[in-house]
Amino acid sequence: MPWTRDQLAQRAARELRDGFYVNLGIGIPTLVANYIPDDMEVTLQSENGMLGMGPFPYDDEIDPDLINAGKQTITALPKSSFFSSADSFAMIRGGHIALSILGAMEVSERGDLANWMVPGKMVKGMGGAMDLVAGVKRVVIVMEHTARDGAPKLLHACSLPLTGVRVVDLVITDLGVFEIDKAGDRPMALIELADGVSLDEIRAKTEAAFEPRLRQAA
Amino acid sequence: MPWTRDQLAQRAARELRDGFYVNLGIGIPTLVANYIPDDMEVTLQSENGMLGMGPFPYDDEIDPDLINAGKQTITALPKSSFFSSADSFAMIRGGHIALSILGAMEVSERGDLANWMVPGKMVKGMGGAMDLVAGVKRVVIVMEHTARDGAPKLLHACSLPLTGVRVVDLVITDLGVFEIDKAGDRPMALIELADGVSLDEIRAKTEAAFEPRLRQAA
Amino acid sequence: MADKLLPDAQSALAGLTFDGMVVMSGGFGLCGIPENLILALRESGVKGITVISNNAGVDGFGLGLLLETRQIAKMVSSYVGENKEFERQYLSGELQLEFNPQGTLAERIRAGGAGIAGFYTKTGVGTLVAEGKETRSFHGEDYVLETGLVADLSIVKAWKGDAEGNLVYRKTARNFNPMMATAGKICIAEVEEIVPVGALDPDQIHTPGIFVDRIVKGSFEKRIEQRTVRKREAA
Amino acid sequence: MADKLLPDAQSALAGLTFDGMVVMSGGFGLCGIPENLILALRESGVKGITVISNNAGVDGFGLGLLLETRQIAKMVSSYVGENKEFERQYLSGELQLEFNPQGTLAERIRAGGAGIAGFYTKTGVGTLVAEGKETRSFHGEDYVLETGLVADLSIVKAWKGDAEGNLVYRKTARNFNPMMATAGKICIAEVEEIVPVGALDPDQIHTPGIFVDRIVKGSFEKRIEQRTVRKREAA
Repeated sequence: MPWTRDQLAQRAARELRDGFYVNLGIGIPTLVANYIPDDMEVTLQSENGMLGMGPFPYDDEIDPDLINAGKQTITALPKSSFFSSADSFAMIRGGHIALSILGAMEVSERGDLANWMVPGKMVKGMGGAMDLVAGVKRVVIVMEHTARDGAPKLLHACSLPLTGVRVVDLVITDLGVFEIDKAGDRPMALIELADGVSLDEIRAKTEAAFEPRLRQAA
Repeated sequence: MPWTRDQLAQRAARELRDGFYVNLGIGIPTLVANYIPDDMEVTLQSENGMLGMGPFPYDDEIDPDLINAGKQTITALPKSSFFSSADSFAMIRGGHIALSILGAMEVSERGDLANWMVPGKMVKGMGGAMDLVAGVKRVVIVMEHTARDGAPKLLHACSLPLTGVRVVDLVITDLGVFEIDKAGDRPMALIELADGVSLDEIRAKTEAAFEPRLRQAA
Repeated sequence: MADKLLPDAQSALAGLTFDGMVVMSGGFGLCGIPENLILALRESGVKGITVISNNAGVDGFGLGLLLETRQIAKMVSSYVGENKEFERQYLSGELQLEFNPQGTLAERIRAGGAGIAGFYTKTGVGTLVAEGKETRSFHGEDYVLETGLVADLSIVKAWKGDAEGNLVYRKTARNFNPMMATAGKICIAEVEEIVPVGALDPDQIHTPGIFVDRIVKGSFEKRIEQRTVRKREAA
Repeated sequence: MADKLLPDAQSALAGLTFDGMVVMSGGFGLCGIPENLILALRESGVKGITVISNNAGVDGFGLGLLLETRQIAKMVSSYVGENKEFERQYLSGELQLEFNPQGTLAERIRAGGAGIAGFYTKTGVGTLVAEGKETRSFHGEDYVLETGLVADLSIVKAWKGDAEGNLVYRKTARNFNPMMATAGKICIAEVEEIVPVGALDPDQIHTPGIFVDRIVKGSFEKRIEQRTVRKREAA
C-alpha cells in the first residue's frame, strides 16, 4: 500500500531531531508539524519573517498581521521572534536552518530539484524555494512517486527548469525513501519501501538509477 | 588673524542645513555641535550605532552603554534610535547621511583625502573614516592650513596613504575656505579668506593649485 | 525642520509621482502592505510604473488595484499568486515580469539601501536565475552575482511611527518593509498610529527616521488571504 | 532540547577552544564587550587565536587581557587605539594585524553570517585597502570586492536573554554583537539578565535564538574609556 499524505508527513517527521530549526514548505510538508514527537523541541521558521511558529489560531485569535509563508493565519509561541525578510533569508542562506522539507515536481538521481516552473504554463514564481535549497543544511523532499499520468518524477536528469543543482538529501515518496549523496559520488539509494510495495514496482516507476540499500523501517 | 579652533567649528557649522543628518569626526569637528543654530534641526549620527546624539551627560547621567564613536560618554534625545554597526554603516554607505565633517592630514586639489596613516609610525587604524568619505553625500574637512613644521597640507597630490579618492567637497582651514569639484574638472577654488589673511600668504602656504573665487563671507 | 508628518496619503504622495517611475511597495501577500498609498498611487493616475514587490496583490485589493487600471508596466517579484488580472495582462504581453528568488529580492533591496552594488549568493546557481550573470567560486563553492536595487519611491506600512519618521512594525507585517524604507530615493511610510516623539523605545525602533521622508496615518482593511483556523475542542 | 543556559562562562566555553582558532568578539571600544567570556578564554589557555574585533581592548581590560598572556596571534580590527602592550607586540612582529574599514568589517561579518560570499563596496577604492582585491565598475562608479567573514566561535554581550537564546541589546552596547552572533560556527552570549522565555516582546528581539548556542549570565564592570561630562549650570 502506498503511503497516504499523512503517512508521508509522519515519515518525514522522523527526520526531525531535538533542538532543530526547521522550515516546512507548502502542502504535505506543512502536515509534518502535526507529527513532531512530544518529547522533542523543534522550532519552525517561516521565511516571511518568523521563528517559533505556533498552530493555526482559534477563530477568535485570528490576526491579519500574523501569517506564514503560505499566507495562512497562524499563532506565535512564547519563544517566537519576528524579523524582516532580509534577516529571514540571511538566516536561511547563512546555513542556520538545519532542515527544510519541501515538495517537488522532479528530482534527479544527483539531487537536482525542479519544483517551481512548467514551461508553457503560467508561472507563479519560485518564492523562497531557491533560497531554501541553496542555504538550508539538509533538504528533504516529500512527493508522490509519479505524476498524475504515471510518468516518473525521480529522473536521471530533471526536464523542468531547476530550483537547485545537487541540493536534495532525501526523497520520501508514497512508495519509498531514497537517499542522495548530493556532495559526493555514491549512487542514489533506495533505503525504505512502503509496506507492500515491491522493489520491482518501484523500479518500474522510477527513471533514476538507484541501488537498493534497504534497511529495516523503524 | 587665522581662525581659532572654535572659529573653524563655527565656520563649519554654516554648512549645516535644517533637517540634515550629520556625522561629525573626532577633534574640531566634534565642536561643530556647539554651533548648530537654535532654529535648525540637525540630527547627529554616531557610527557606532546611534542616530540623534545628545550632549555630554551630567556627572550623574553617565551610562557606560551610551558612548559616541570617539568612545566619549554621551546622552540620548527623545528622537534617538540605536542600531547595529552593520545597520549604521549601511546608513552611511547607502548615502543617507547628508554631511560629514572630518579632520585631515592632507587634502589634494582633486579632493583626495589622507587622514589615517603615517608610514613608519604606529598606525591606529582607519576606523570608520573610509566608509564615511565613500558614502556620505558631502564631505567637509576642517584642519590647520599647514603642518606643525609649516609644510603645506593642501597638496597637488597626497603623499600619505589615502583614505579616499576624490571625496572632499570643501576644506575649511584656519586661513580660508576651499571648494573642490570632486566629480568634475573645475579647479579647486579659494572662496573665503580668514579676516586679515592675504591671498599672498595663503598662496605661500599652499602647494595645491587653486583659483581665487572669493565671495563675501556671510 | 520641514515636517515629515502629512495629513493623508494623497498629500504625502504630492509631487513625487512621474510616469515610468520605479516604486518599491512593502508587504508579503496582503500582510503589511501600504493600502493607503497604493490607493493614492491609483488616484494619482501615474502610468508605466515598475513595481518592486514580493507579490502582486489580489484582484481588487493591494497592487491588484493598480493592475486593474493598467498603471503597472513591470513587476519585480518572487511570487505572483492567484491574480486573474495579472495573469491576463502577463499572458497578453501587456505586463513585464521579472522573477527573483525571495531571499535574493530581499537582499538586493537591502544592498541597494546599504550602498552595496552587488553580492555573491549561492541561491539560483545553475538555474534560469543565474543565466547571463557572473558565477564565481569562493572556497570551492559556486556563487552568482546579484546587484543592488533602488527605487524612485518606496511606500511602506508600519504599525507605529513618530514625526521624526521612526517606525516600528508588528509581527509578520514587517517582512519587506524595513529594507524598502532604505532603498527608495524617497520613502513614505503609512502607520496605524502616530505616537509622540520619544514614545518609542530607542532600542526598539525598526526603521530609524533618517530613512523616512514623509509619514502619514492610514486606515486599514487588512484583508486576510488564507483564513486558516483550528477548532476548539469541546470543553 | 539540550539546554542552552549554562551556569558560567567557563562551562559555556568548555570543549569549544582549540589553538589557532578564529574568534569574533563583540563590542565597540570597551562598550558591550563580552567581559566574562574574554576572562574565560584567558583561563582556558587557548593559544594562537585570530581575534576579529573592531578594537583591541586596553591594557589590563577586555581583549588587552588576552594580549598580556600572548594568546592572540592576529587581530582583524578597524582601530586599535591606545594599548601599549598591543603596540609593543605589533612593532616587535609578535602580533599580526589586519585593518579593515569599520563599515567593511561590519558588513563582512554580516555577509559571513548571511551566506554572502562577497560584496562590492565603494569604501576603500583607490586606497591600500583595495590592493590585491578586484575593483569593478557599476553604473560608472568603482567598487571593491570584499569577502564574508566567519569564525569558529563568536562571543557576544547582550543586555537580556532567555533560555532559547533570544537576545536584546542596550543602547550603543549593541554595535558589532548582532552580526557576530550570526557569523560564528558556535555563538556564546553573555547577558546581564536571564529572563523567562516569553518575557521578551517577539517584535523586539534583536538576535533570534537560532543564532545562539549557549547563553550565560555574567557580571560586568563596564569600564568607561572616555568619561566626558558637562557641568550643570548653577540653579
